[in-house]
Amino acid sequence: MINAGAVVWAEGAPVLQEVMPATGVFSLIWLLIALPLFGAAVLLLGGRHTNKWGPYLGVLTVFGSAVIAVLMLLGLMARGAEERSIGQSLFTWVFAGRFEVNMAFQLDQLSLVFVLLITIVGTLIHIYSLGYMSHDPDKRKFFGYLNLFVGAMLLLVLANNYLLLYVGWEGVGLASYLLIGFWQIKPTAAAAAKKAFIINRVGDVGLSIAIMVIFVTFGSVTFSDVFGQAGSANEGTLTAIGLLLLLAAAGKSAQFPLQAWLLDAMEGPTPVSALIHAATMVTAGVYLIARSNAIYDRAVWAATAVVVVGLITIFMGAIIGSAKDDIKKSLAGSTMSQIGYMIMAVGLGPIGYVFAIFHLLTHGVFKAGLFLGAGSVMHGMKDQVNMRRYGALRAAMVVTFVTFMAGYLAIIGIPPFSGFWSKDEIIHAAFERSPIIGGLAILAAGITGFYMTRMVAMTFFGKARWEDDVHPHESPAVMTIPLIILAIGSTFLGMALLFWGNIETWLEPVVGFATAKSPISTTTTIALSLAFVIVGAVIGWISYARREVPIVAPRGSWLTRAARQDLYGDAVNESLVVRPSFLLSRVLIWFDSRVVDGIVNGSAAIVGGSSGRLRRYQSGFARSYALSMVGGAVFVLLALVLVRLS
Amino acid sequence: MNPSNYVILSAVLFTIGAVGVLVRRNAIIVFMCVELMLNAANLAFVAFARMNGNLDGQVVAFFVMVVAASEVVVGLAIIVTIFRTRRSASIDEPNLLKY
Amino acid sequence: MTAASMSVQALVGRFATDTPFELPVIDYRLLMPILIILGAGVVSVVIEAFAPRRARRPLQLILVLGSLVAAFIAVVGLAGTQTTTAAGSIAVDGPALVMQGAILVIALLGGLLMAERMVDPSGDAFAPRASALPGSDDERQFAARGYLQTEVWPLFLFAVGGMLLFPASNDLLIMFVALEVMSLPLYLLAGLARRRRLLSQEAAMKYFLLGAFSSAFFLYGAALIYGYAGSVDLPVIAAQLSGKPSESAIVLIGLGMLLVGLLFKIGAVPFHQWTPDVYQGAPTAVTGFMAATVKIAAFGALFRVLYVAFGGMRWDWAPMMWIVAILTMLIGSIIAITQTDIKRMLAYSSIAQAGFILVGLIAASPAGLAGAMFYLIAYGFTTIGAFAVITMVRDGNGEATHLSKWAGLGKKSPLVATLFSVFMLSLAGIPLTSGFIGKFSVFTAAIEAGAGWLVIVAVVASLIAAFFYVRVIVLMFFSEPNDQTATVAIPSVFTTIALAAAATITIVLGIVPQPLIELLANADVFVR
Amino acid sequence: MNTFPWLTALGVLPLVGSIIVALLPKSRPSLAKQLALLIALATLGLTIAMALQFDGGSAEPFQFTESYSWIPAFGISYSVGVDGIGLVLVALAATLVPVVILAGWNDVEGDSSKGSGSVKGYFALILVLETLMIGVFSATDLFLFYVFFEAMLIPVYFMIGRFGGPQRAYAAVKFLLYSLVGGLLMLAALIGLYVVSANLTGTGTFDYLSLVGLDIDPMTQRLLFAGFFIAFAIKAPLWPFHTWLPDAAAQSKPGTAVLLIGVLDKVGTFGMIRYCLPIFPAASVWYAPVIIAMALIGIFYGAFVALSQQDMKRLFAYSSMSHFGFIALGIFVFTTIGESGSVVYMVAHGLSTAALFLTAGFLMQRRGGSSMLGDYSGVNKAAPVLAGFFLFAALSSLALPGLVSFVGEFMVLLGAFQRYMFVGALATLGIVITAAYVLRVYQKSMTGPLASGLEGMADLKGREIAALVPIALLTLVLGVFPAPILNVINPAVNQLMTTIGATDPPTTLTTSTSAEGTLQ
Amino acid sequence: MNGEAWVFWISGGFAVIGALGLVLSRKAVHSALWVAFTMINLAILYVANAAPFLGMVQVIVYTGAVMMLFLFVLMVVGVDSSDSLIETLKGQRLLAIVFGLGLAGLLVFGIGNGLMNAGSVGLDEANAADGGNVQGIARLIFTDYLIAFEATSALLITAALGAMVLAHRERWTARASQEELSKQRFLSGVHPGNLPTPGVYARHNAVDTPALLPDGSISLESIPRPLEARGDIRAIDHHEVNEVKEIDAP
Repeated sequence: MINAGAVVWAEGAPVLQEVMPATGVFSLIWLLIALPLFGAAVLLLGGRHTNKWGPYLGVLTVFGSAVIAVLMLLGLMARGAEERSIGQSLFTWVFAGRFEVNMAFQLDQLSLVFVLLITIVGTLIHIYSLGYMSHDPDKRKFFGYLNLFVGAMLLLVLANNYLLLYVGWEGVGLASYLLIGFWQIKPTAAAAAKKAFIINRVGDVGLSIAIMVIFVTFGSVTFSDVFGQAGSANEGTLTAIGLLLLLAAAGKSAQFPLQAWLLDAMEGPTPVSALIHAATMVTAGVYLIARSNAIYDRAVWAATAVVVVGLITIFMGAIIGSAKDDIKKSLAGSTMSQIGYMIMAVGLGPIGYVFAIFHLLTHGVFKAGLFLGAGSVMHGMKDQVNMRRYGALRAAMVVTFVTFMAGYLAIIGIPPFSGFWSKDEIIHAAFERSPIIGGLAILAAGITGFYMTRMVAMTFFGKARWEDDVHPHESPAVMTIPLIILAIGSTFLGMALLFWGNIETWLEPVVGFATAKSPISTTTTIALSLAFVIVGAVIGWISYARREVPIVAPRGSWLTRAARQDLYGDAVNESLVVRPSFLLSRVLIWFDSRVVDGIVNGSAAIVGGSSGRLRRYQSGFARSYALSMVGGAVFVLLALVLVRLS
Repeated sequence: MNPSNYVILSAVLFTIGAVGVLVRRNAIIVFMCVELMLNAANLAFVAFARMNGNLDGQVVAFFVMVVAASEVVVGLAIIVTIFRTRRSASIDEPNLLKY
Repeated sequence: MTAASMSVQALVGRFATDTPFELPVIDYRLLMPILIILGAGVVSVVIEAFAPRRARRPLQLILVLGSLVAAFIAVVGLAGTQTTTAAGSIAVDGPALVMQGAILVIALLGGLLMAERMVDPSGDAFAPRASALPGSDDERQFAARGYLQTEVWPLFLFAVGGMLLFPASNDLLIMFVALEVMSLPLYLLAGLARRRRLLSQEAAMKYFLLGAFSSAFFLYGAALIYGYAGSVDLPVIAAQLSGKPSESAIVLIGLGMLLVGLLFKIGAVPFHQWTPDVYQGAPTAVTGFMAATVKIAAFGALFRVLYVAFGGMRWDWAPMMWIVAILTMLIGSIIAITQTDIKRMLAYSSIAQAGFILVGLIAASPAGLAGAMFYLIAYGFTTIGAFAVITMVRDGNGEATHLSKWAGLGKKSPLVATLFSVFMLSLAGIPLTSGFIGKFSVFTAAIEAGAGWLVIVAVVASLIAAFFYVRVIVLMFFSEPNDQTATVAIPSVFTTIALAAAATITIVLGIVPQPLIELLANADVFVR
Repeated sequence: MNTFPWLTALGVLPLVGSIIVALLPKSRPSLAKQLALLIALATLGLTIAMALQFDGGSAEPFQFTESYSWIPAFGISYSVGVDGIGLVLVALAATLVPVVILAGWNDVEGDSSKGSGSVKGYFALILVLETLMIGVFSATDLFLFYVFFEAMLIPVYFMIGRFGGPQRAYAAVKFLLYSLVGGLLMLAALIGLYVVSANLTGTGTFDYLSLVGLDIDPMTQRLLFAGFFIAFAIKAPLWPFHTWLPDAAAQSKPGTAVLLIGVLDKVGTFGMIRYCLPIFPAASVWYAPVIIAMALIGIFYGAFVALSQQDMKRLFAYSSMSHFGFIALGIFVFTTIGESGSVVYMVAHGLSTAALFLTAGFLMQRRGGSSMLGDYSGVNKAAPVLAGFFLFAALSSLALPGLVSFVGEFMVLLGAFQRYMFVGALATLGIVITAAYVLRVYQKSMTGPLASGLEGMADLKGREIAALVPIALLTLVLGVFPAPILNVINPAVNQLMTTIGATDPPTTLTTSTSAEGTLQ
Repeated sequence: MNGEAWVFWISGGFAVIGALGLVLSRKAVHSALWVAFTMINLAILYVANAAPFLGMVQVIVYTGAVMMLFLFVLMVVGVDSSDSLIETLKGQRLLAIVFGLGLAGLLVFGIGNGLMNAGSVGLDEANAADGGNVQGIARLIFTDYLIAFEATSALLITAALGAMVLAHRERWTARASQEELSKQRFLSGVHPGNLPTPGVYARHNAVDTPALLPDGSISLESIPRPLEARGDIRAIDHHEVNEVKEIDAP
């Protein structure tokens, strides 16, 4: 079906860049990470004293990083294309035998775009949170965690080796855990947080083992060493590494089969969903695969697996997004689906990397906008998340509505909104690989049109289905300004990156680039996808804007019901993993106390019991003592004689 | 006459004495059985002295008699003490110390 | 020249026909320790006979302690001697002197314990008049008037004299006589307890009857060996064994019977059953004294018999001793676990300890001998210390030997409980105590001799044994005192010195064992 | 090198302190505490001073060596000295003791009404234990090591038995007997080794460096190895020799548990790395498959038992068992990374155990000592600082990257993977279950609505925070910058690898042949 | 069979019979006599074995002294005390016989194996060396076995001491003299003489009939206490008393 073997990717692969020493503004790479971490440390350790100014410190530190990032962007742009990979090594971190890992960073074109995304979107979301969380008593902690997240995420993308990347990787997982469970008093939130962490750990196992394979194979885990030698490794090893990294990516990016945590993760505050579970952290998987392009380019089967996982997730996310009534969960489904696109794209090789990153950036902006918009809606609706209780909000929240629409148009891919450019490129590239992949991608784009329209229709159009005590109102400026900025981004970022920023050439030295030789032309792709999107949108509009939306959800088809159950992801986990584990645990507890300890206590009891029996022979009768002496004498004599005879 | 017959005889007497210790309950009889065993040993010593052609065995037997005499004194004193306390010379009766 | 000696000369002259009657050359200096003690015993009897009642106790104490010290000095003076005397019947060699020295020091501590009269408000550890019927009016009268049975002192001295002679005896006759000289006073002493006299008398009777029974075996064995070798001299026996290989069965049977007698004295399974009853019934001071010293003396004799006379037959007796050692270690340890009386528990423990020492014996090497001697000394001091503590732990009815009365003692009297714990840990063989070095030395010798599996068994047995030692500590420290808990009587200087010495030696030998090890290493060869 | 007897001074200081503390009048419990803390801190200071003198690049196998003849008859000497491995473990002990004293400030006091042991007794025992711990890690004479190894049992035995939960006597006896099983087997093996050395060299010795490199025949090696290893496996504890640990941990005071699991049990793994491997290299290789299997079973067994365990202290005990599986795994794969990782893991585990048990102890103290998970919920609401430290401890326990436990765990796994891919990969799966049970504890106790009975629960006080902060700080700093310990551990590990004649497997790219490095 | 064989078989047989008698007699005295019999036979065997001195000592020390001691003690304990021959310890007798046979078997095997072919040197030479059996023994006792000889003195002292400690029944109070006893008796206030005998009348002669005092009342002291306690005192028939008085009247 998908003919992987036929593809030859040698062309378009990047030539390894020489790493330049960090000078000038680039010597501040460490500060990028340290600033937010410093903020986190102050906020988390400072206690109540920082309640007042702490959140602002949080914003400032992230903003500071953003400023440095922008300065670095300017610095990189000022350099020649071959001088844009900059390394900074602080000290040797872990070392033993041949194993040596430095606390070292690598700033290149790929990391920089991530740094920019993280710091800028991060700043916006921090600002937004000032308003969103203004009444929360634990606001300080929230900002501390957010800062921790930003720091960890920056570490993830700036690390120059896999092990340090792993630190960021789990660091963001920790931040995600803390933030999902921010309202710990709700047992659901705490459970969701734990679930996210544990499922992520499964992915982390993949990353761990991948690092081990890499070390065993290449003798180093530093990117430059690994990629430099990737050509001489055999394909089997590379495939193994690729698949393991895919497992890691699937965990972090909520891809099939480790997708189940993302929907529950919506228990966290909305800015968290926007920053972590939409814009940045969940795209770490894409970064990982894109970063490891040197491996995937030589491990075609691994790349194919990436494509398949991506495709499956695109549809799972889309289907779930179409069925959820909870606005955040619907958006989460959409996120899964969109990341599925990116994952699929990075699986396509040099024709896809750039566009995956491109889509990642645009998606980061518009999905953040959408989430923040949803947060704004919730803010005005007394934290109601059920879209069946919304409707006709466009008048009550004008700014939110307008900005949300920008995001909407971007995600469904209407030109010239940014999502159009990025998604379309991916679909186009997919066709080069296989018409089936391309076709499926286009079909999914149609579903995107449907569910996003459904969301918009249920939220902003139709009749008001509000609860009685709800008085929708627009959010304060501190929340709307980020919305506006993100809306602008949703609108123009695609064009800006593509036409002004030349993203292909920018990224090419890192991930390589090859123009897709699609069997169908670009125009055809655009036309087809637009057609599907519009059909989807129309169906959505008809079903949810024209028709009355029942407050209580109808039973729906089996697919709807399955989608509401997250396509039974939890049920599968529960019956295949969780319940057997706890059963095993209980069996082992029994085994430990009865069998293992039983043997110990049993042997003690045997000794004690034989003591009780043996002492009865000490009967107190002198004659029986004499008898045992005579018996002993017979024994002694016999033993002596027998030994002599033998 | 092979002197080893005496030794066999002594073995028989020794064994009878030993069995007597095991089966009799009267402490005095038990003690007499022990004396019989000592006598058996003496017989063996005397017989061996003759076989070996030196007098050491006879000397030993002589000493054994002395030792046995002292032992008898001490033993009977103990038995009498017990008897006075318990009005019984059975060695099964003092049976408080056990297990 | 006195008239008496003249007449002796005359007698000798009349009987001497062909060969002149030559008196043997006896170097009395070599016999000095034994002679001092036995002589003191005789003086002690004279004191009993002629000194006024009030003066007896102080005189006896001075005599006993003085003679023990003097004898010890004499032993020290003999250090390095390696010879026989009295026509070869007494060996004065390293092992003998070491054992004699140890016996004397421990006997000194035992004597101090026996002299104690503070812990029991009614007097010392012994019946005021042993001949008075238990519970009779006479007995009460004697007790009320504070009468003391000072005859225990000559008995004690004779017992010590026998013990000194036992490990030094170089022929089977001396050994037999020494055995009896050692045992007879002990049979008597065992029956003289002030309290629980029925138990005490029962102990004496059992000890006596079984002891006499075992010495009959010893004697018959000696007879057979004499029959084989034509001599009771140990070196002669050894020479004969290497000289004529025929007639072996009689030697085997003789050796076996001999061993029955000796194994009985050390309390090896299956000849051990007297031990718990006697240890429990005898006055605690006597138990402590004899548990420590009899074991040393009897092991000395056992070593001498097996090494000097039957060293060449090692491959005959070793397998049997393996089995005896294993049974002794295991059965002693196992039965001790369920004991509820502390003295009885220590009795079974002493059985187990005998098993461990047998491990050293089986090594059949100088190292084994040295190790076993170390073990014996360590065990001796630890044991007498433990029994010293028992004499002090009392309730209204005298010594509180039931374990339940020891519950919470650690809270009530931490110092005494700690001392007792030290003794228990030493017996269990925990490092930094003498017991550990003892086990270590013995096991080392055994492994060197290729008895690794025996050591494994010994290790298992030590583990089982550790359980009941530790149980006492648990009881003392980890339970709360209740109204059943015994109290610790404040002892006089006698017990205090004994206890302090025992504890000090237990710890010092655990931490700086080198001097003693060195001493033993220079004294690990029997004279032949 | 200077000639100051660092290690002896280090050992004597707490010993003298304990005697002074024990002699203080019973009526002045707070004086005893203050003095104990002072001495512990002084010891720590001395340790730091010594550690600064340590020369990581020295070619000498041991530094700060002292040697005095002790029992020459058996070739026994009082010889001490540390290599990097010993140094970090001595430092660990010296660090945890003041922490435990500070944390256990009031642990014993509350019980004195119930007639338990005295306050000064507890602190005196801790100091005695410190002496023995320092001794056991710095002995370079096997006999001396054994003496410390066994003598350590006594203070711990009393610490469990006199100051603990209702079943403490049972737990103490179980602990002691279990340890004695191992100790006595080791004694037999130790003597065997001595005899072997006597046979091979003419004079028996217990000197470590003389015993290393003896050409012992393989069968003997196996026997002796077994004796040592079982002792260490019980102490560590490895599956299936572990059942004393849950009881001991559950019945003892948190401070006791910290010293027991955090430091004392390290003697087991330390012993494997210091004694089993270099002295019996052939036997180590021969047994390695069995031990690795035991370690793997232990990793999962402990983790799974912890997964639905209701008693927190037992849970932590089982989690430790799982962690010890990792440490043993690292040791028996014979790779530089694995060995180094194991040592780092030991330090890390000491710190994380301390954090876990102390925090849990503070928590339990606030609810009448109950350790049942079901009694707690929503603590975060009432005591956020406590919850924060608890979470930190939990994360340290699950080896979050950035913390020192991660460095250790990853190195162990990498070392294992380097030698046996399948084993390394399988063991890596353990990190998922670890996360599951650790977070389950946190979720059950700290999140959700506040459990009834916990209203008005006090948050951590200054003293308690002061006890926890150093641990947390060390965990974090060494996680980010482990060089201070790696710098001293690595030379020792390299020496070890040379001694046992093992080489790391080469990277697959550089050789076309078998990826197995040599073990002999 | 030569003379010695006759002696051996007769005396040896008697010795065994005596030994069996010791073990099998119910009465302790019989056992003692049996063992004495055995010892005398052993003495004969000693003499037959060229140990005339020992034979004499055997008779004097053992049969004469030791056995007499036994008999004395038997008197103390009770001459006719006899064991019931029913065994109370389970399996004791069976095991005793089994072990006894085993022991005997091993001894006989060992001796037989070792000695059957051994010749006998005889003591003629040894005796001759010192001029006789007694001289020879004496020489050995005072030379080779001097220390043993000295040590036995300790044994004898111990024995004497032990007997004294245990059996010498010291009394707290000195035994009172007859004078003291009679004084004590009269001073105690108790009726010093015999108690009145029960009433002995012509028609009745029974212990339950009280004696009559001169005043005609009855003397309670004249009847045994238990009867009094039981109330089994025969009532006085005053009619009969009067009758007797009449008869008695002058």
